[in-house]
Amino acid sequence: MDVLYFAWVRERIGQPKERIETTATTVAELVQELRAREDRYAAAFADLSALRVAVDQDLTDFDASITGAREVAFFPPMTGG
Amino acid sequence: MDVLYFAWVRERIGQPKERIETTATTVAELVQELRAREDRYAAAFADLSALRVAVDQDLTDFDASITGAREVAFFPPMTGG
Amino acid sequence: MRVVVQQEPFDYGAEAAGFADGRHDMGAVVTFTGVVRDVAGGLSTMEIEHYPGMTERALEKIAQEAVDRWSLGDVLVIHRFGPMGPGEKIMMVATAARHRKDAFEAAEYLMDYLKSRAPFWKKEHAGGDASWVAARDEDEDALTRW
Amino acid sequence: MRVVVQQEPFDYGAEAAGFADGRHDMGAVVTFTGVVRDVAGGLSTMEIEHYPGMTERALEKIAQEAVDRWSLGDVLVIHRFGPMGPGEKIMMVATAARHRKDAFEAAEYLMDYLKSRAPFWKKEHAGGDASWVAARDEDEDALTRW
Repeated sequence: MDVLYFAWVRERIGQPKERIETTATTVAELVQELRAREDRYAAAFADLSALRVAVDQDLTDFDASITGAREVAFFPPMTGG
Repeated sequence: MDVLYFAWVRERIGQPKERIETTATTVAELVQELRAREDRYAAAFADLSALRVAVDQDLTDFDASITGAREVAFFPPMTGG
Repeated sequence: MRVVVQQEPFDYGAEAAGFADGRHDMGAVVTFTGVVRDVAGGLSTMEIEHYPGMTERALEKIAQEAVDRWSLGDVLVIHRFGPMGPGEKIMMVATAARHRKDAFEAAEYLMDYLKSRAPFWKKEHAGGDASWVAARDEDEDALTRW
Repeated sequence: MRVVVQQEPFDYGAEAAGFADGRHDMGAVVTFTGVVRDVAGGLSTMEIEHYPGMTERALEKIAQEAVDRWSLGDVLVIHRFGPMGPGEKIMMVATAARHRKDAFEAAEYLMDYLKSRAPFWKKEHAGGDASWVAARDEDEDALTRW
């Protein structure tokens, strides 16, 4: 699946997008997997309350299922308008 | 003093403006005086709840003083915007 | 703050574009425009009567109250009188503020007071008939929220 | 209903003037415009990042919710991304309705949801520094009123 990062999450992780093979079934499990990878992931995902997540371009929460999802995106709270 | 009429009050009385010499000291007294004049005035001032009044171009109520006023205007509730 | 009362049409696009243009300290601009409405499809002309002198006074007072009450960078009120056709723009207000809450609230306040406190009266001409538009109770009620 | 996401500037005056123009059944038009704000006077560029694909989906969903909830004749949402300078217009929404209450409420609803639910992120460049604009608690709180 594609994992996308935006704004300071993208900057902290150092890339906008990557392809990840995972057996995680929820966003929270995917986050655990990413955190264990490298310090930059651990830093980006240190405080989940400062993060938002979208699965297949729909805003959702960290309990959401990612089974069959094509893309998961992580980003800070939005500041448009 | 000048007495002005707008919208259907103007139409019912048949003129937009007239000069009136009066000893009335309040709007209500002036209305009593006008009502006694002719039927068209009685008709226009039949229901005061359907009328608004301005003294010297400030919206006020029928108890207001008109002593020293230059102009008094009668009209229906406003419908701008 | 600018208050304009005129018979001629105004250029809504140009007024909107020019309002608070170049201001770098205002993050939010709200405009409201009132349009001659012809729901039934029979309206030929809407005629607006006003009270010259008092109209300007009343609009300036309302605009000043909005400026005193909210943190605004600028306020514009334009209102026409005379005859106009369906779809024509009758009036507009515009507000500029640092944040959207002030801009929205001030624009709604201006409209609520303008509706019930500025001396304009609408008469609709449809076919051979002409009738004065009645004030709506909910317009008077709208004032209670401020 | 029209939703536009683009990098280029948009012509606010022309969009405002063209919106619902010629509609004879809509008495009220409200527009909101967001402007790049530089209160301290040191901002060189505001950069807006977005999530292509999701942005359009999110804005269309918000606009559709407004259409379902209020009696609207038309809705317009334009939002830019990329770099822009102080005083430039970032985005606009416009709503047309028979009466002003629907037009105002729908425009505020669009703005409240757009602020917290559409995937845009602002980064301010001032001098040599760059910082992400933090979301404001009151923007999230604003959603509770709907």
